[in-house]
Amino acid sequence: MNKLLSSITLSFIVTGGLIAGEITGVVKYIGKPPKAKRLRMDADPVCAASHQEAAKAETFIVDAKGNLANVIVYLKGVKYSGKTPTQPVELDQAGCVYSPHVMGVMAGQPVKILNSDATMHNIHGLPKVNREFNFGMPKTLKEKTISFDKSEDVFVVKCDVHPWMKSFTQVFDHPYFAVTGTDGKFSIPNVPDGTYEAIAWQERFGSKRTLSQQVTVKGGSATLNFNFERPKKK
Amino acid sequence: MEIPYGVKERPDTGLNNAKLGIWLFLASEVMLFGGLFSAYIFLRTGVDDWPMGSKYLDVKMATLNTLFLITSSVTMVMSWASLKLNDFKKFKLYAGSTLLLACGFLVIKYFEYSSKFSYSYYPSTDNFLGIYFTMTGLHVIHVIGGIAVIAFLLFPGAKMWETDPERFTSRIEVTGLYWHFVDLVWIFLFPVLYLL
Amino acid sequence: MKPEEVKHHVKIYINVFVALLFLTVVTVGISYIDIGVGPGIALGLLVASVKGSLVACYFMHLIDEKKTILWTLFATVISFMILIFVPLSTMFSNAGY
Amino acid sequence: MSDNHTKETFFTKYIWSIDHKVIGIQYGITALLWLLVGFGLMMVMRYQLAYPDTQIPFIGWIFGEDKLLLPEKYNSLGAMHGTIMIFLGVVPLAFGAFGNYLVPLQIGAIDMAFPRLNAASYWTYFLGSIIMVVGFFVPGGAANSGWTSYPPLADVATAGQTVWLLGMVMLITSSLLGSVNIMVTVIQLRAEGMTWFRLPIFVWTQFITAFLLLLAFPPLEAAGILQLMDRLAGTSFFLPTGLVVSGEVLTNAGGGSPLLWQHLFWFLAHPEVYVLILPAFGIISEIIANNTRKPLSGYKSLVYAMTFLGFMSFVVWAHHMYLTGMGTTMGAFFQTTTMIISIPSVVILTALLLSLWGGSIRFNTPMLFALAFLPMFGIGGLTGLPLGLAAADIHLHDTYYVIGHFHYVVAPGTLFALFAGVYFWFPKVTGKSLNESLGKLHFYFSFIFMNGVFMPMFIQGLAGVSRRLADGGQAYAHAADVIYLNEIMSWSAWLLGMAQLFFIANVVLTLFKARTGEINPWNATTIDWTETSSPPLGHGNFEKIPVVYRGPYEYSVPGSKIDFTPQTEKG
Repeated sequence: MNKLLSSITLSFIVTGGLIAGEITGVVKYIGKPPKAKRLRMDADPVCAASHQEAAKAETFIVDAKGNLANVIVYLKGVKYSGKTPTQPVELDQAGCVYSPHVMGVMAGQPVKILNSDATMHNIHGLPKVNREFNFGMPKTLKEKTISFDKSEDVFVVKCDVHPWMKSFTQVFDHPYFAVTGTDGKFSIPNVPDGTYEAIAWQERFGSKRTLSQQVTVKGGSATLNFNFERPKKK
Repeated sequence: MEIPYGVKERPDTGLNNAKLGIWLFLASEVMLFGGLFSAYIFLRTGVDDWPMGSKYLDVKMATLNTLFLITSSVTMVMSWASLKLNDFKKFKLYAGSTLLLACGFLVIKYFEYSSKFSYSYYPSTDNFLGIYFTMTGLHVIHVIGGIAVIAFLLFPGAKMWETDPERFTSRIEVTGLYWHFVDLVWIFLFPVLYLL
Repeated sequence: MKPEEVKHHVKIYINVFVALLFLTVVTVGISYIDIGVGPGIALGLLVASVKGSLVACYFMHLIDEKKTILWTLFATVISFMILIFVPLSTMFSNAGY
Repeated sequence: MSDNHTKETFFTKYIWSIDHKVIGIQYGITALLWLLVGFGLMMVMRYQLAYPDTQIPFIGWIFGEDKLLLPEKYNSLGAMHGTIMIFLGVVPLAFGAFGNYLVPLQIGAIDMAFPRLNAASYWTYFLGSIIMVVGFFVPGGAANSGWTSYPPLADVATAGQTVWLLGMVMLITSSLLGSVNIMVTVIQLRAEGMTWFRLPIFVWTQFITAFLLLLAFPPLEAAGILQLMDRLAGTSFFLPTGLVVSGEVLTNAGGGSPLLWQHLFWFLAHPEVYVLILPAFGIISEIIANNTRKPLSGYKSLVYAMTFLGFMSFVVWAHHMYLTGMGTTMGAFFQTTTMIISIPSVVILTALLLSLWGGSIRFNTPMLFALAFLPMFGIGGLTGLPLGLAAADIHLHDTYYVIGHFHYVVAPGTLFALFAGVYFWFPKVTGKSLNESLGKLHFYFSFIFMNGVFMPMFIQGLAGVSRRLADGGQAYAHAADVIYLNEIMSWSAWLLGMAQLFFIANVVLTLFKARTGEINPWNATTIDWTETSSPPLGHGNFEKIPVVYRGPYEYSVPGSKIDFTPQTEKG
């Protein structure tokens, strides 16, 4: 591991980030997908009224072809000394669900939390390393910006008013991460050449059952696919 | 102008201010420890598996400490009696031994606490240890307070014996009342925490 | 207080001291005899109360104290009892909590 | 004391003074300032309630860029409003200020029994109050679990709660020192002839109050220590096994009980109600006797009723806890005791009311406040009856009805009594009388707006609007019919604030006036009025220690030339 790290650092120093490539790929789920549960929003009429069709839980979004959404794919143990983007990441509370449902952010990067609903939300983040945050956003408070100091594995961000509202955030100290879309695709741009350990995290599988793979970036691009499988029953 | 009945007793109540004051203070102390005892009983009856004190605690050390405190209580009251008999030397002897015994109590308590910590027994381990550390901790604070007062009266404060012996005797009596109370609390803490 | 009285008191102190030592041994002794938790607690508290009364009555001179103090302590004991037993009884009066 | 021989500097005379009069004044000024702060917090909260989630005008910048009073800050303000009003405002004013200043004067003592302890009590209180508000500056803001600090919420709350507990420990210590002092003073330092049944009612109330504080406060100190242990040492005294916080099971050992806190807390906090109200009874009694120019009706009944009230207050506390699943047996017990304790309250109120009968009443400002106290406290007391019965309490628990009830007892009740006391004894303390016209303006506006604030609360509460809602019930359909009252209450509150300007102006203007030199402007009988007005600061209240020959309220004695006979008059 140490060797790997040093080689990465070395390659990074040698290349100086000049030769950078893109990692692309698809995350799939093999097996019969579970049915998404309906969210009961009757507790707050404002929430219920904001959905024409009943809103469904976003814990496991997979299409007919097995493309799995909301998977965080990232490189592990990468040293990065470049700039932190000042462009904020947005976390919206709209229709009493969080969008995005899963997100990555760099330490120090601003996170803009929006309230697009005409009701009150109380956003409550439960990080262990960073400082916990917990504040109310009445309907008149449309946005608030926060940031995280340190990198940290996935933690829950939830709403204390609406118990079904839940989202996940991971904080990185480098920019090499992506979240899959509904087509299961992701892309991590600007990765310097080298060999890395890549991790894929999905909500249902949790932090104990992440997938991991070696990926080598050479000459500007690399492909990386992950397949989550339904765990065998014991 | 002197505030009346500081040392001399008021005829109709038969008390001086200091003695009445310390008794009222002790009444509030009874309620303070009463609150903790109430908490102890409430917590203990609220769960099915309350551990026996001897599971965690060292009865031998605590017995020794009980002896220390009882003896210190006797020497305290003897020191007051010596003043009443006008025997200042004996007073010094008795009050000094009270001080030593009190310090001995603290030393043993220190060993007790550190042996708990060495077994990773902390207040957070369970509610028995929690209430044990809270109650004995508060008691230890009272012991330290007593030591401070006795030490003051034994050394810098003892000069008053020359100038105002009656007031000095009254001070010793009041300190004694406080000290006996500290002893009394321990008399209950010992079986409640260690034996039952 | 006259010197003779004080000397008489000193004798009492010594006696009380001996009694306290004896009762301490008794308390520890009881805890080694297996008589069940309930009786054990009752007996242990009884002995502790006797010891406590000895200290209060003789070392703290409550036995011949003025009535102002006795009344104050009486009120204190009553509120102490309320503080100990009433919360407890609320717990026993509801099954299942 | 030997201090008289050493030279007095400004500091020893006014700041580190051990004279009960200076300490009383220190208590008074500090407590009045805290009342103003607590009231300020409430005025901000009322803005949020009347106009939810809109920017706070004028002072919005305090609450950050968005100028909104967010729910978590609303919670902080709510908890701190209660804490400041009760523990930093009313009790120190009623017990610390009035008690310290008047008790030695009324019993004919040269000072409190323990002057140094007295100073220590004030400074502990001062330090505790500072610690309390330091909470506003720690991460997460001041304590936000309500003034009752119920666990498990308070156990897992932000750092402000720890600061609250530390402040509380200081305040309790201060109260204990004060109460020991008052009790010893009353028992030991009564002047010759001042027998127990010649004591003014005010001294009696202070004595009983001291007794309540002495025995009821320590259990809360114990509870505070336990909660501090929970928060700092990781114990689980108040945390049950398997408690889920923020979706995760706590890793604490568990086995604790949140109910334990409620028992220990209300063991103090119910007697605390009588700590708030008894000194008010005392002040009112003095003023009514003085301004009706006739003896109080039923002096002994008053004394016995107050003593009984004091004792009973120790066995009613669980009527705050009917909804904790206490069981019907204990519920019945506490309902009974609660009904019993209303009897002495009624005796007291009736005695005071009867005292008006046949009197030649002088309607001056203190008397107006005193007269208003009677019906206001009556409303507060009577609305308490439904809360004392478990069946009715199930509906009313934690609604605005409760808020209305206890505010009627404390705000138009105790606070009016305290204002009455300030107007009544101001000439004693300063040698200058407050302006009557400004005083009456202060009274009438306060009276109207007090009721404007608290009367609608009963209506909202009966409609089921819960307390502690940061939006004033906007989110609930059942509140829709009564939510318009929020605006009325808020405007009343702000106008009530404006009305206090009459008082502040009155005090400031009067302080600049010259002394009148009148010794006994109200023609009162008690011995606090026998010596010079505004007695010189420093030990020694009387040129000659007075000797008492008669009871405290000998007004209009048949055959006497003047309509009052001071206690010191031989006869």
